[in-house]
Amino acid sequence: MSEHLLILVSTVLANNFVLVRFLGLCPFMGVSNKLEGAMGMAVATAFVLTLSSVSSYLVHRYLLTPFHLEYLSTLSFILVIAVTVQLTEMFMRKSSPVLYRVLGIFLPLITSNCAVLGVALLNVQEQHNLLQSALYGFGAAAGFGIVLVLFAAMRERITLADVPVPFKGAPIGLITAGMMALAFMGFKGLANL
Amino acid sequence: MMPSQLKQILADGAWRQNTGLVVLLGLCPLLAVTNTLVNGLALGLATMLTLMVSNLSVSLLRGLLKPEIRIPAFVLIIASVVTVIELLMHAYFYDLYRILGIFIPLIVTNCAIIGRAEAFASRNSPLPSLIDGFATGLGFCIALVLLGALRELTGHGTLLSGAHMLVGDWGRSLTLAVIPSHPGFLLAMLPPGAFFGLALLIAARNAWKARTPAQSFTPLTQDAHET
Amino acid sequence: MLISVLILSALGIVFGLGLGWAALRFKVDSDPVVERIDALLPQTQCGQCGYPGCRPYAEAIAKDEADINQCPPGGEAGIRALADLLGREPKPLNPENGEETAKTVVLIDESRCIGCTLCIQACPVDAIVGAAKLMHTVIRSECTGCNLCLPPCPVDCIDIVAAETSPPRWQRPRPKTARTG
Amino acid sequence: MTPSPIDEAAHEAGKRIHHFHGGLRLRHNKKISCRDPVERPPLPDLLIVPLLQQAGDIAEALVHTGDRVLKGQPIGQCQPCAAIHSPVSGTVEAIEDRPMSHPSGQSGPCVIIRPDGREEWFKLNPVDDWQTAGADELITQIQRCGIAGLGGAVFPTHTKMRDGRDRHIHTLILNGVECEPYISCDEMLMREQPGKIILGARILRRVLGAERVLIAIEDQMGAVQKALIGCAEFAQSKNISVIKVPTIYPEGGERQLIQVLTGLEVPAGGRPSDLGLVCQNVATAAAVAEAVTQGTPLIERYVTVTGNGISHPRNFLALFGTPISHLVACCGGYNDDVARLVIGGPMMGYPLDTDSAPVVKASNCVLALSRQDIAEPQVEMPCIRCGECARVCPAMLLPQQLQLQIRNGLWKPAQEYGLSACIECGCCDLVCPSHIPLVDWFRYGKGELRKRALENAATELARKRFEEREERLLRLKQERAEKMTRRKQVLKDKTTQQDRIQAAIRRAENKVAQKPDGQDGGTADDT
Amino acid sequence: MAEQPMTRNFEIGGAPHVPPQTTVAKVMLQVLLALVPGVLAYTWFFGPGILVQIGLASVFALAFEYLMLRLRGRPLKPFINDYSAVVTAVLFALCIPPLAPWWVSCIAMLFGIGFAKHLYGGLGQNVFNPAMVAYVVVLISFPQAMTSWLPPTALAEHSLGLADTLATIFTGRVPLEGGWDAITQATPLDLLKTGVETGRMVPEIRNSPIFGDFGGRGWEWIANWFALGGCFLLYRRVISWQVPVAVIGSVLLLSLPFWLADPDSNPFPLQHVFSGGIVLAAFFIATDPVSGCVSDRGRLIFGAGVAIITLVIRRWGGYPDGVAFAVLLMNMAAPLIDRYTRPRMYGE
Amino acid sequence: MNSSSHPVIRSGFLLGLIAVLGTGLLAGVNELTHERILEQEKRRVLQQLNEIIPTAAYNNDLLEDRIEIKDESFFHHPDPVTVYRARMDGQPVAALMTITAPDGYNGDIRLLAGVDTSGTLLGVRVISHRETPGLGDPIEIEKSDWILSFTHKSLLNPQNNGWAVKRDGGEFDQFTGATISPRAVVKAVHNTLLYFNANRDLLFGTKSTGANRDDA
Ligand SMILES: Cc1cc2nc3c(=O)[nH]c(=O)nc-3n(C[C@H](O)[C@H](O)[C@H](O)COP(=O)(O)O)c2cc1C
Ligand SMILES: Cc1cc2nc3c(=O)[nH]c(=O)nc-3n(C[C@H](O)[C@H](O)[C@H](O)COP(=O)(O)O)c2cc1C
Ligand SMILES: Cc1cc2nc3c(=O)[nH]c(=O)nc-3n(C[C@H](O)[C@H](O)[C@H](O)COP(=O)(O)O)c2cc1C
Ligand SMILES: Cc1cc2nc3c(=O)[nH]c(=O)nc-3n(C[C@H](O)[C@H](O)[C@H](O)CO)c2cc1C
Ligand code: SF4
Ligand code: SF4
Ligand code: SF4
Ligand code: SF4
Ligand code: FES
Repeated sequence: MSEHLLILVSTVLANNFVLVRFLGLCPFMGVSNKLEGAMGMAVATAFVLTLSSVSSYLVHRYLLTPFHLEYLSTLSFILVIAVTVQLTEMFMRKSSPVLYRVLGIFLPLITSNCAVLGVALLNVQEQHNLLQSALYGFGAAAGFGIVLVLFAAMRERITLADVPVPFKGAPIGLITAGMMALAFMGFKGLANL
Repeated sequence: MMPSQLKQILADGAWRQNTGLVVLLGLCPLLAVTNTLVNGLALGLATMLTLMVSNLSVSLLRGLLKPEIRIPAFVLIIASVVTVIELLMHAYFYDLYRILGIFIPLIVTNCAIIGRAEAFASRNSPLPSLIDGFATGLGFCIALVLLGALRELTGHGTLLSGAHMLVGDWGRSLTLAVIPSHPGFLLAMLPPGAFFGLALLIAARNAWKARTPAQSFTPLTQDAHET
Repeated sequence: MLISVLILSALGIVFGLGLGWAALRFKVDSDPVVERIDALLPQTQCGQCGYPGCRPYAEAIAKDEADINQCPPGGEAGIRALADLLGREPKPLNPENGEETAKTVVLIDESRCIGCTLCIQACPVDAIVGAAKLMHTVIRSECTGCNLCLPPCPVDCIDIVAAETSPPRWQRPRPKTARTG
Repeated sequence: MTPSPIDEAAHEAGKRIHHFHGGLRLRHNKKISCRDPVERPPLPDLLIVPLLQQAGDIAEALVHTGDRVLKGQPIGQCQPCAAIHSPVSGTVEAIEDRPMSHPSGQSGPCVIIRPDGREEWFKLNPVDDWQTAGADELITQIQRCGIAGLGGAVFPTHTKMRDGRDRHIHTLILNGVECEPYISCDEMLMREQPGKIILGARILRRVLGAERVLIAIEDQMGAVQKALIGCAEFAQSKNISVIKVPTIYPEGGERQLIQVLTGLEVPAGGRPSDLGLVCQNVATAAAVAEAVTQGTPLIERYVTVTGNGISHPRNFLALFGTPISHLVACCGGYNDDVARLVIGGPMMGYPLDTDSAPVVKASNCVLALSRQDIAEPQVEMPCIRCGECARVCPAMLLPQQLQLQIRNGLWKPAQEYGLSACIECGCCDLVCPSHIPLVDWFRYGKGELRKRALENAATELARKRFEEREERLLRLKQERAEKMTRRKQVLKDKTTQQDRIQAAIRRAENKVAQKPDGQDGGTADDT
Repeated sequence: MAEQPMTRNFEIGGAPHVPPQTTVAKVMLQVLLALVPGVLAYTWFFGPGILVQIGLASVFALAFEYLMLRLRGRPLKPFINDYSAVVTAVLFALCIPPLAPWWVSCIAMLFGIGFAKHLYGGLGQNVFNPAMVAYVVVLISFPQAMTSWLPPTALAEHSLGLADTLATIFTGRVPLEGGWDAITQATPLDLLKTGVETGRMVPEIRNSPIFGDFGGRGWEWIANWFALGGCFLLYRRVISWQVPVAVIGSVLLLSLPFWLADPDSNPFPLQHVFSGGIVLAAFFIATDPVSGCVSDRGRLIFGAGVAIITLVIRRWGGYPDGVAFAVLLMNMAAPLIDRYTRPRMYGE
Repeated sequence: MNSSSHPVIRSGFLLGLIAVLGTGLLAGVNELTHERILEQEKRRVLQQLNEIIPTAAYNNDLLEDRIEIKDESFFHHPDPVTVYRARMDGQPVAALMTITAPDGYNGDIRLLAGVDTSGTLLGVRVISHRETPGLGDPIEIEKSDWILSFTHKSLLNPQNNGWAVKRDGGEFDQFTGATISPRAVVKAVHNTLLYFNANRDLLFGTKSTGANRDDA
């Protein structure tokens, strides 16, 4: 139990995927201009991430390991992910075009949100079992989502501020992200209760 | 293809549309592995190689790909290329392999690569695609190296430390202590430092660009006019 | 070696089939965005955007055929609204389409009007009334100031006048504060 | 209406004193202008009667240059708003644009009358017995006499009454609070003419079919309460109570006053009548009394002339059109250090750039402030989000956020933050440590909203008519097609004409597309 | 106009036509005033070091303020004179060890004023609390300098005079035999953390002489004086009650059950309040209007958040005290909180 | 979907094709690099071991001659300890153990300690740790040579109570502002020696359990 809690605490706070592990930064910077968009992205990613984390685990455990094909993991993982994303995209495009508009080019780019592949690979590295993989994937997504939404809210306030011209846009966004990372340093050590 | 077009592609990829500093794709490796110049350079080269190969093959296959499987196909190609590179590094640059760790396979998801495949390779003939791959990779490399240098300098006061992992033992002599007896500034090594560093680089680029007149839309706040 | 090839190609084929199926299953129908874009356009119907009216322009934007900075009557505010809706960066008005000007309406100098009905034909919003051979007048409240009626008029009896700003319509100015920060 | 808790609370009005959010205790400064009794100033040698005196449109003049007018004769009318009458008998010198004490500071059409000093009245027709007269008759009388709210908004009273009559009104609130510093005209009125106020109150009550009248006054107005109650008892009129409310600005605000008296809030976007209440200023009531019983139209009002810039502050009963300079002269002129001339109170009043402007229905106070009274132009700092503004805002808004949205032209958020609910009381502005001209921003913002509303209406109309036209053309085409099958001959010239038209349109589009401002020039030449 | 010879013209200005009641500078000065008692107590218990640090920090803060204003081309006078930079500097100085070397303040203020404040547009527009950014930056960059604390002078076998203090701060070397190890000592929170982690009992740890009745000896009194200053701010309505109440209240409420459950490995609630930065934060730091929440409900949430995160970090995290991080983390959340705690408007 | 009758089949086929090509390529490269990669892995572990015991000092295959032991009573840590046994012509020379110090400031500190048959330390190295950079990390050889102070120490040198940091009255330095990390290391090493003393024979006696080689 506590071990599972630990996985969540670690992925969400102590080793937050975006701010500490440096995974999934492109959507983090790209979809954070509007709070609504950010929320949409957070949800979509959470869905894809958990799903692909599990499915890639299954592929690895029951297809690759038995035949000693670990060297194919990257290839097969990314394939699994790409398909998951693609299905999600088509589905969303059909079901809620508005959200689709907001997320724009970023939905297909969830594929290349390295957090997704990162989770799959780390699952292997840390030798997680099925439940752990699911938790890990979900935790990563939760960490990503929370940070993304907070970030978006902050950016909405910052766009109204008198930021020095060279820093307008991306730079001040990165500075803010840096400050967030600074704050998250406080969680260091939480993971090893 | 005519040289003017060539220059166009090169300039765009390497600087004007620099993935790291302008388009802001491939941020993760850019921030994660750049605590020293050499690490940055190594990943940069790997990425460049991937870009060229993937662009080439995508543009070769571009005729056959239906929209709904385009992305998966790209990804497959890129993934194969990356894995090859990964295996090779594992075998021949073992130390680097261990330092760059998970970020080598993660080249697959470097948005820049798929972005180029989508935007350029799938619409152009092989040669330009190859060059575009090179240019973009170069641009990314530049970003990585700049940031790596900045962080290593402020963090340790050195440059090129660990070059031996790239070029063999004689590389140890390359390490130069720019600021001797640098007390060490941890922040530059830690995640916040990475973000700050990149922010400063981009801001510097903007400032530099602003000096050369270019039309830029005064941002949303109307106060910009008053101030 | 052989196994690996088999397995991965199996994966590939399965996924491919799945995707192809999904592609058919979830085919997207018409784009609702046109409505929302059109709602943001000023409906002056002046055609300065290069399209015969606001709605065609809206459709063009939705199809990514036209840029968002081609509507002078909409002006900067309009562009900003569009950029917001479409999640793009705002950009300056394209000078080729003209520049943002204060809202105007037109007046027909009734002494000179010969009642040729040409302006009536030209007006996209039926803001001109009058019958053949009788002098025409512009319904001020309905004129959008698109000026399409000017060129056809054979006797140039149509003048442009500013929309009125007398005290009841008076609009408080934006505070001119020495903004410091 | 089934009695809901709300109704009951509303019926409880005045039983208990509640309090409203925010507000400020300001220095009163009323005594200086209350020392001597109110009198009429001598006739000025010219009266300037603006044709725009209230919310609404410019009235159209009913007289022409050179006409002779009688006192109380209608000289301006406009449909939605209140009529305008001549304050004196005399001749119309001119009808021209003059400074007309409007917040815009702009000049506007005014009727310039030279009084002949004979004070001949226009034929007045009072309502012979208001106690038996029907509500409609009374309302038309009020309308004919051009009564408008004298408490600030100068909103046509008959409109309010009509609406009130159609709703279920149980309580009439007379607003004698006069919460702004310096102003004392309502207080003097209540001292000197309590009878008229009570009479007006009873008339209005009858019009509205209300049960009760509450007259709200500030707790610092001692004598007034007795006087009013006295008159009420003399008139043997039940259910008229005079209620003292604590002196907190802006308690005179309609919505705040209602909250103080009932503990209820007027629903956002709604009106007092939604609670079964109607609020009128005491002066309005007095004016109604005169209008109904004597038939005299609204041609004069109590005006406070005060401030440290005036050598001898006092109250006048001034005719509309009297130049402010004239009133000031009657107070012994300005002091040397006078710096600013304000119409209304220091909090909400608007400044005038010249004192040649006249007294109008809205001008309850002429305030001449000296250097040290007003703020020397402050350098504005950015908002530090200290929250003072929110603490004092009687409308419970977040002025800091509001200001930010307006500044950046984010109109939708501005509305969500309640821009239209701002009563422009100025409390936030006063307490802001960063000296942000908040009220100016809000007034500007409100204007923008109004403009946008108009524009949107126009846009919608245009869209509608455009689409209608499109399908009309389509229809025509089809009909023509049918005809074509039948009669070739007719077809020919029709199409040729059609071609000509199409060509014209195309020409137009090209022309416009190429040189957008070309045609202005083109027309400029031959106009 | 012949008829009215003596008309006269006036300049106009926006309503209200009344001089403003206060200024930003006055607000900040009140904050500084409220800090005085706490600072004096600090000096009393730990020697003159803190005064030197305050001086240093203020100088650097103003220097960077000036520099950034110049670079941004903004008017100098109004902003240099608003004292907000000084407030930042003082609050930062109160967080660092009294003997921290001089360059710590310099780097800290570069990040606090230069980055956290002016890159966001300067006064009033910063999302993060400049003082806390400054502190955290140096804490993670120079852990050694930032963890060498002094014991209260009462306990120190040899305490430093002003001269020695200056020497230490500017040379980085302690002019005594034994050097740093001789004069520094782990703070009460350090002892608690390391002690509990090595399985010792809280009461046992508290036997150490540096513990007083609640918090550390000395520390707890300083906290009291800060609280006094805070009450002054409350009385002057510079700060609203929500934040302090939320912070201290939540600390008490949340630490109580732990203490009841297992008093041996969890400190007494009041001890939590009186040790570390809680009181200072409750009255002066979490109340920063700029980086905090706007609405009253928002402020309650903000305060509670600070308390919770602080306790979590103290109990499970890698740092002995987490106030600074807690404040920054809540700064992060503030815009979102604001969005969902907009107060009810009149008639809504 | 402008495509003809069977877009589904077609796309499936295409993906399959690409997958096949890719896999073929990979399989090939894998074949080529497989050997060398294993080599590299081995070399790395050996390098670490040889920092403590010079290649000249032994002539058996360290990586093969290896056992796993568990003994919480000594090591206060659940993780098994891997012991590499160095032998010269079959004669035991030294045992190199990967031990874990559980009580670092930020958690586990993994160490490699080499003890010769006489019970004297050949040397100690830190394999991995999470101590605070700048405070606790001088325990690494890269940051300072504090770790070398263990070389040639044994249970008797120093005496029992000397096995502690100076602040606790022992012989080993602590770092300014950081006592926990050194304390943890000293304790762990001491335990190792105690364990070694207690079951020396067991350590060298049993034959190598070649069992789980693949977690080398
Ligand atoms: C039918 C009706 C419509 C009204 N419309 C308005 C209006 O559009 N604007 C307005 O300021 N007051 C309007 N009022 C009057 C307000 O209720 C309020 O009495 C008036 O604004 C004066 O209040 P104030 O001086 O506090 O602004 C209306 C009243 C009635 C009965
Ligand atoms: C901030 C504010 C203060 C006001 N103060 C007074 C006041 O002191 N006395 C008053 O009669 N009306 C005052 N008003 C106008 C009242 O809100 C209300 O419009 C008026 O009493 C309606 O009566 P009327 O239509 O007869 O003017 C104030 C309005 C506002 C917005
Ligand atoms: C942020 C922070 C990180 C620390 N990291 C370590 C560490 O990694 N190793 C260590 O031994 N002490 C570390 N300490 C110091 C301990 O908290 C404690 O002060 C010290 O080890 C107690 O021993 P002392 O007697 O040297 O002060 C750290 C302190 C702080 C505030
Ligand atoms: C009550 C109050 C508390 C403040 N607290 C802080 C603080 O904790 N840190 C800080 O840098 N500035 C503080 N300031 C000063 C100022 O608000 C701060 O520098 C702004 O963030 C500058 O934009 C405070 C000001 C006030 C009025
Ligand atoms: S330019 Fe603007 S207003 Fe004119 S037609 Fe095009 S969209 Fe409509
Ligand atoms: S009247 Fe002329 S300007 Fe006005 S809408 Fe019609 S065509 Fe356009
Ligand atoms: S009072 Fe002024 S500074 Fe304070 S919050 Fe309101 S607007 Fe901002
Ligand atoms: S002016 Fe508007 S915002 Fe300001 S206090 Fe008055 S009501 Fe509130
Ligand atoms: S590189 Fe990680 S998300 Fe783009």
